[in-house]
Amino acid sequence: MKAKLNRETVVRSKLLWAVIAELLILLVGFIMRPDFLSVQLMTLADGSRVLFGTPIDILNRSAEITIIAMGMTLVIALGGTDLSVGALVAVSGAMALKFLRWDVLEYPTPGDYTVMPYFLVILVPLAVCTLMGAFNGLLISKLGMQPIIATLILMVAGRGIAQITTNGKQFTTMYTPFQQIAQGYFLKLPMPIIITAVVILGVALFTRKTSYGMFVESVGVNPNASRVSGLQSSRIILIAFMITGFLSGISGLIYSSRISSCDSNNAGINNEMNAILAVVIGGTSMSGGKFSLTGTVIGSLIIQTIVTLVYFFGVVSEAIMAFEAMIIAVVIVLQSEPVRKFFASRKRSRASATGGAVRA
Amino acid sequence: MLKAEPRRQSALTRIFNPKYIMVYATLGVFLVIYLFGALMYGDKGFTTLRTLTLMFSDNAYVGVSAVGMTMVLITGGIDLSVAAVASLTGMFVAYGVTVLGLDPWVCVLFSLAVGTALGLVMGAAIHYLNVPPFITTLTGMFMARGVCALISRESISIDNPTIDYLAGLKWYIMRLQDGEWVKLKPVAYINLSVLIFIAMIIIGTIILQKTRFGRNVYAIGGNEQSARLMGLPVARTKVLVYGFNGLCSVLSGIAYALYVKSGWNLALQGSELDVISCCVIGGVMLSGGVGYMQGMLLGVLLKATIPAIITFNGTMNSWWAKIFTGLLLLLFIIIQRVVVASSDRAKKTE
Amino acid sequence: MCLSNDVLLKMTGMEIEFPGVKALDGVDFTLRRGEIHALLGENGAGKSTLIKCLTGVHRMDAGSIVLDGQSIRLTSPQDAQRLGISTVYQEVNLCPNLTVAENIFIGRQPMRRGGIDWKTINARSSELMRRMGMDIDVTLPLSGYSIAVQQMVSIARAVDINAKVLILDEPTSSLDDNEVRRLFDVMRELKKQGMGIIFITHFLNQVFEVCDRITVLRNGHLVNEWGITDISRLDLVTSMIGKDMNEIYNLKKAEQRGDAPVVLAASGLGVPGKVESISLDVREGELVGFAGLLGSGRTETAEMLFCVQRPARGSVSMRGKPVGARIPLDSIKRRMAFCPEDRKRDGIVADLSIRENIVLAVQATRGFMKPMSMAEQQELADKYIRLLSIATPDAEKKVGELSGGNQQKVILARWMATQPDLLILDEPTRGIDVGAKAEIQRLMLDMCRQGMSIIFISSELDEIIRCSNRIIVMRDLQKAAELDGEGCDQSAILSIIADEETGREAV
Amino acid sequence: TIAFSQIGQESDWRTANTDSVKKAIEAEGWNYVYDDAQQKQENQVKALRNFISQNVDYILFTGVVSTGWDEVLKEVNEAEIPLILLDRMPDNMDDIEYAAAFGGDFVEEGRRMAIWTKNYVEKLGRSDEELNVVILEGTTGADAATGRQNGIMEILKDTPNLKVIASQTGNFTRAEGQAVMESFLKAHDKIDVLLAHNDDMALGAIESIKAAGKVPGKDIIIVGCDSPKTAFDAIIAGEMNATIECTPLYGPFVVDALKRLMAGEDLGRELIHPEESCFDAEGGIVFTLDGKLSEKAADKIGERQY
Ligand SMILES: Nc1ncnc2c1ncn2[C@@H]1O[C@H](COP(=O)(O)OP(=O)(O)OP(=O)(O)O)[C@@H](O)[C@H]1O
Ligand SMILES: Nc1ncnc2c1ncn2[C@@H]1O[C@H](COP(=O)(O)OP(=O)(O)OP(=O)(O)O)[C@@H](O)[C@H]1O
Ligand SMILES: [Mg+2]
Ligand SMILES: [Mg+2]
Repeated sequence: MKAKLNRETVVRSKLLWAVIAELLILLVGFIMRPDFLSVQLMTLADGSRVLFGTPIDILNRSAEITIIAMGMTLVIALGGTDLSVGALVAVSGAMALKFLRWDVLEYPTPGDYTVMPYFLVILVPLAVCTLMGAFNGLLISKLGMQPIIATLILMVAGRGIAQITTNGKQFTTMYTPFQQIAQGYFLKLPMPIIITAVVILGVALFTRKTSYGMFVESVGVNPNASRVSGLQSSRIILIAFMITGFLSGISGLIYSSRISSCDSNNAGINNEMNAILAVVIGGTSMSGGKFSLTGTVIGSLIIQTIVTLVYFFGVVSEAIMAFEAMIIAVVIVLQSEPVRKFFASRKRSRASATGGAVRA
Repeated sequence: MLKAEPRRQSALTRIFNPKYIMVYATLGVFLVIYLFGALMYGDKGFTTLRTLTLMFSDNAYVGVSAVGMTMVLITGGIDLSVAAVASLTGMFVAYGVTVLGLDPWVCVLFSLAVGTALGLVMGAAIHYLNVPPFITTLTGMFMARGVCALISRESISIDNPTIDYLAGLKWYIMRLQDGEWVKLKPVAYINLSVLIFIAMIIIGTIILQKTRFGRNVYAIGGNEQSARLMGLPVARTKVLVYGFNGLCSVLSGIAYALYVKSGWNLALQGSELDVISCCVIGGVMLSGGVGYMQGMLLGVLLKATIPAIITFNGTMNSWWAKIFTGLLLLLFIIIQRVVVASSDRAKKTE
Repeated sequence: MCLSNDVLLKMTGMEIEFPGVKALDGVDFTLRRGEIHALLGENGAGKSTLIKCLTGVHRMDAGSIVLDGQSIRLTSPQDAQRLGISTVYQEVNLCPNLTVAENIFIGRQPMRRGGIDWKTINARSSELMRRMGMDIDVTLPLSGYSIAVQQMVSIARAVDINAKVLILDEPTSSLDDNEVRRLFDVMRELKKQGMGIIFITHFLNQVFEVCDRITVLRNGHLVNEWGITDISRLDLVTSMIGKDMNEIYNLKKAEQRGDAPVVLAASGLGVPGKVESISLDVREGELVGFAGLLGSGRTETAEMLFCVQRPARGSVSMRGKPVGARIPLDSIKRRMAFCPEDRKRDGIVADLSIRENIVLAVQATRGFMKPMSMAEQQELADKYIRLLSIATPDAEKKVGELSGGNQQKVILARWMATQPDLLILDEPTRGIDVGAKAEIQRLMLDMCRQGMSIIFISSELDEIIRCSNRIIVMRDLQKAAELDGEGCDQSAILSIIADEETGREAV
Repeated sequence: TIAFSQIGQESDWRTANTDSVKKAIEAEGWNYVYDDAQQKQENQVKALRNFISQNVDYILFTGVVSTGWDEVLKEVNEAEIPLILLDRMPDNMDDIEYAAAFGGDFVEEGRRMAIWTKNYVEKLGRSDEELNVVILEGTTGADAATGRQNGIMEILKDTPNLKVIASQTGNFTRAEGQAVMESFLKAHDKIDVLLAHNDDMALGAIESIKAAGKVPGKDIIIVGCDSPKTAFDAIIAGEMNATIECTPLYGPFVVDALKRLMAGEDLGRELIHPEESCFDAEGGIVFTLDGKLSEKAADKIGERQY
């Protein structure tokens, strides 16, 4: 029993530190401006009452990264990375807007209609992104390419595909069902928060209620042994990349719904780096193996909290990156193994001192 | 008992050692692509000597950085901060020279110190704190970019006779015509960056192949745990490799500063991926332990032909250009894979 | 036997604790100059851990180390090497991407004119390997060589370093008799030069062959230290495992029934350059042993049967139905199981728990969409932990943290859990203590009695002879002979193997 | 052969710019070589050197950044290829020869945004009130962002009733404009005016303002820059107040200039600014120092090509 507890604290402590870091950042925000943490009910123009406040914003804005990071967690647990997610976000947005505005070619005025049936507007981009994820997966599992390079291909080409889809234009839409994806509310919460929750739940159920999660970890730790034990690593890799592609697609829909438009140049820019950062801050090792979805969610929240904090206090724009880097550096150092061990050993030595007393 | 392998030590077998197969595959792909370019755009001047020397001088900054990157990748690490550090170097030099009126050499030395120190710090964090290289260096990249923007949000041009002189140093390739040496037309030349690039490749090769330090780098990439158990100085080697890479980034930044004679906080954005992909195309394994400087050089040249071909084509839409870049990259890697795979098979059936 | 009493190394009160296990608890150990000192104990007794304390891999919680009269503190393997402690670790610890020669010389390469002197390195390695009895091309990467060669390379490396203390942690586990003999020659030579050697092994006859002194550990505690003449073999085993030797060695072969149906039939299996055309069949409840020297192609044959390597030609069928496997999963579905030789590379998934490692293959056949419930998994894991007496506090411990022998048992459990018709075991008893070895043998025989067929590959002839109904002798990548297990003796097999040996020496 | 080295396709504005020039050249039946630098200076340098290798007749050039072109442009001069600068004027052009230069005036655009706002506030009769201004800046360091910011500040310095309380980069994109505006709204209770360095950011901000329960265009005065059709729509819908024009349609006058150059004419070294206007809901508000009047967006939307 004692052993079990001990082990669990070791496993969890990385997560624990991530949570502590997040709380500290929130605390800093709170000290500087007490209303940083305030959430209140607000009445919208149409009379509905919704929750409003910076914490809600953080959750809302972190949706895109969190959703992608869910897939990225699996990819990283397999020992890979996916650099193409940002480009897929652009592809998905461009496809959706193309389907909404099939009729226009040149600089269009916004239209509150959809040309193609609405289910196609949603399904086709998701399907295309899933296929692109499958393309990544095949290059890696069948051709044995290194993930960074394999996904670099779509990272470069993906934006080109997105631009060709809309002929390089930013279409704008006023079609309400589409706008609702990101701008609507459900249960008094912004829709992206709900979608994120559903995605997290879905991925968690898929990995933990089936054996997929264990297979991913096994292939991530030792592909040779996994193969001998009968795992089809190529299929497992393929599925992970398809999930990531699919989730990037969802993220792209949210993004373009937020701005009621598509923006192939800027959609999803740097999402790959942020998602990887979120996963690693969440305690999943880049060399593959055990993963933690909860950790990823917290990692993603940490990143978004930092960004929001920076916006909120209007730090001179030049310093944003340096400021972010500093906070992340502190988080990472706190999380690092030796530091954790240091704290753990201090705790243990105290515990063993009392234990010794009892024995005596 | 194991069957005795015939011990052939002739020069031929040493050259055709299977461990160089990636290098040869890259060379082969490069030749194929170059031939393709020559057939398609030969009349537009693709085959001139100028195009070839431009591939060197226009990519020297990538190559210099790739020297350090190759070493980092061989240890099994990665460094995403290289481009940001190079850009920071440009800012230091530009700000120091143009705004503060310092001597360019002071700025260069200062940059070298800062870049190397940053590399060492990142290396230490990676080794002692066990933070994944990807994350450590991503943070380093944010930091360097942030400092860049703090120095100036506008680009600063470098206005200094020394820099002008260095940037203007060109050795034209001449041709004997009617008993007189004249510049080739269109002019082809080699400049200082190319020399830095070639010098760094040679230094890198010597370090990797001729020093214990270099062999330790390979050992760590092969199996870090084993390297430690074999009593190799893992900590020192890893930290120094990142330090050396910092140095290379700064040199790359200097090559770039000579190239554009200015500093800009957004310069070289995303170039770290260019550098990494050059190395990987050149046969360096991201998983560590495998790679050669010569391969990396070919990788740089190969990567340089993509924009060259696109520019020579000249009718391609921006977005088609992106897709085409992706396709070419895919093509390179697939050919390489096929070559390596078939040679593996050949070896097995030997 | 010249036993000097000149103390070279003294460790006292060694203590180390891992999460959940006290791996060493107040262990003392003394090594004298010019002696070979055996460190014995069952799996997980703490032998490797003691060694790793001595070489600075683990930071110990308490205890002191005195080397050559001087108290030393070790923080890294580098320190140990500098102080003259040279080690061959239990798991091969070399760099697979480097050449054999480089692995031997890395960190201490001879230099010439400011650069590494590759010529000398290659020449000297070649010479060294030949002295160890391995005539191989040292300029090829290590990864291409079998685990036995790798083991020899790491010994060569350790021996070539001029050290005061040489530590050999189960160096003989993957070597054959000839190589063991050569190794012993080298050890005796070094001993004469005054080196102190710590030798860990599970082969008691080897202990009695070369060692001067014995220290036994059990469960992290020191049991005792004896001179080699002061203790009998039987007492030694009893002190190690606390059971009577006779009790555990009371094995009986499963009886063979000639009319039993053929389970596995393979014909003409081969990969050019590896193994030429192998045919064999295995009947229900039969235990077929594979004997042969290192590199005779036994592992390759097993891997082709299970389709870890796809055979270029030939066919395999199970119970009359062709397997037609492309990947190992197909073979598993045809109720085959394969316990691979290289535990670290092909066996354990180090970061996963014991439970997950055990259910892995069963789950793989079901596919991930039909998961076993947690309760089922736990039940399965607990069952095999009990059955194979795997030493662990609970099923959730990471496999990577188990001792070598217990890791082997976990893999065995993984395959037994699939309840196969045919189980292929490639060196399953390697690195396993006497008690556990006998247990595994008994398990094999029990399984045969229950109708399972087993292919058993081992480098220990007596083990093969004791258990097998039929013995296939491999030589030079070919099936050299097939012998009936009953009434077969060591000399018969040796003469078949030696046939080639003498032939080679003549060349 | 006419070679065109363009920055990239980072926005609709740029796409319209490229299309306009390309179409105009194609319409003349001239050969052209086009290169997209994907926002990277090094790519542009490579492209220019490549153009020299190909020995083209004219080079059209828009630099991604203002510095760092000395060496390569010198080479262009050495190769005696006439150079036409579009959109942006690099620094240090003293020693470089070029045939013509066209470009918008970013500082002037910034000034116009501020002047229009000042006059509009006056027209609303709120000039005695202290109004809080927030600014959404463009990409840090970009010419357009720096120029417009300087222009805005130049005018606001002398306008005490308009007080800048926050200014932050939204990177010229809708999404970031939206996110930054969202936090502006949380951090500051009273925001009266939003000046956005481009219309995309303004459009993004409008969504945030709506989500915060305020009425864009009424509670907050919104002024953008560039004048694409989408901005006109917003103005007509009453969600935005004005947009300062910054035209991308260089095609016609580039072709015109090329023809004159071919005829041997000298166009001089002066930067030629295109004629640009300002559009709002009603029209008739002064937006320049010399008193030009803004136009009514609804009247002009039909002519918009981008
Ligand atoms: N890194 C580690 N973390 C946790 N526990 C460990 C670790 N290394 C060893 N142990 C535990 O310490 C104990 C002693 O292990 P050790 O490897 O020393 O055994 P051993 O005597 O060498 O056994 P074998 O003969 O099987 O090699 C075992 O219970 C093992 O599980
Ligand atoms: N690097 C290498 N180059 C060439 N042949 C090799 C190499 N490594 C192994 N081999 C060959 O592979 C063949 C089969 O080896 P394998 O490991 O199957 O033998 P084995 O009988 O199982 O011996 P072991 O006792 O090591 O398990 C041997 O002939 C060996 O020489
Ligand atoms: Mg051991
Ligand atoms: Mg074998």
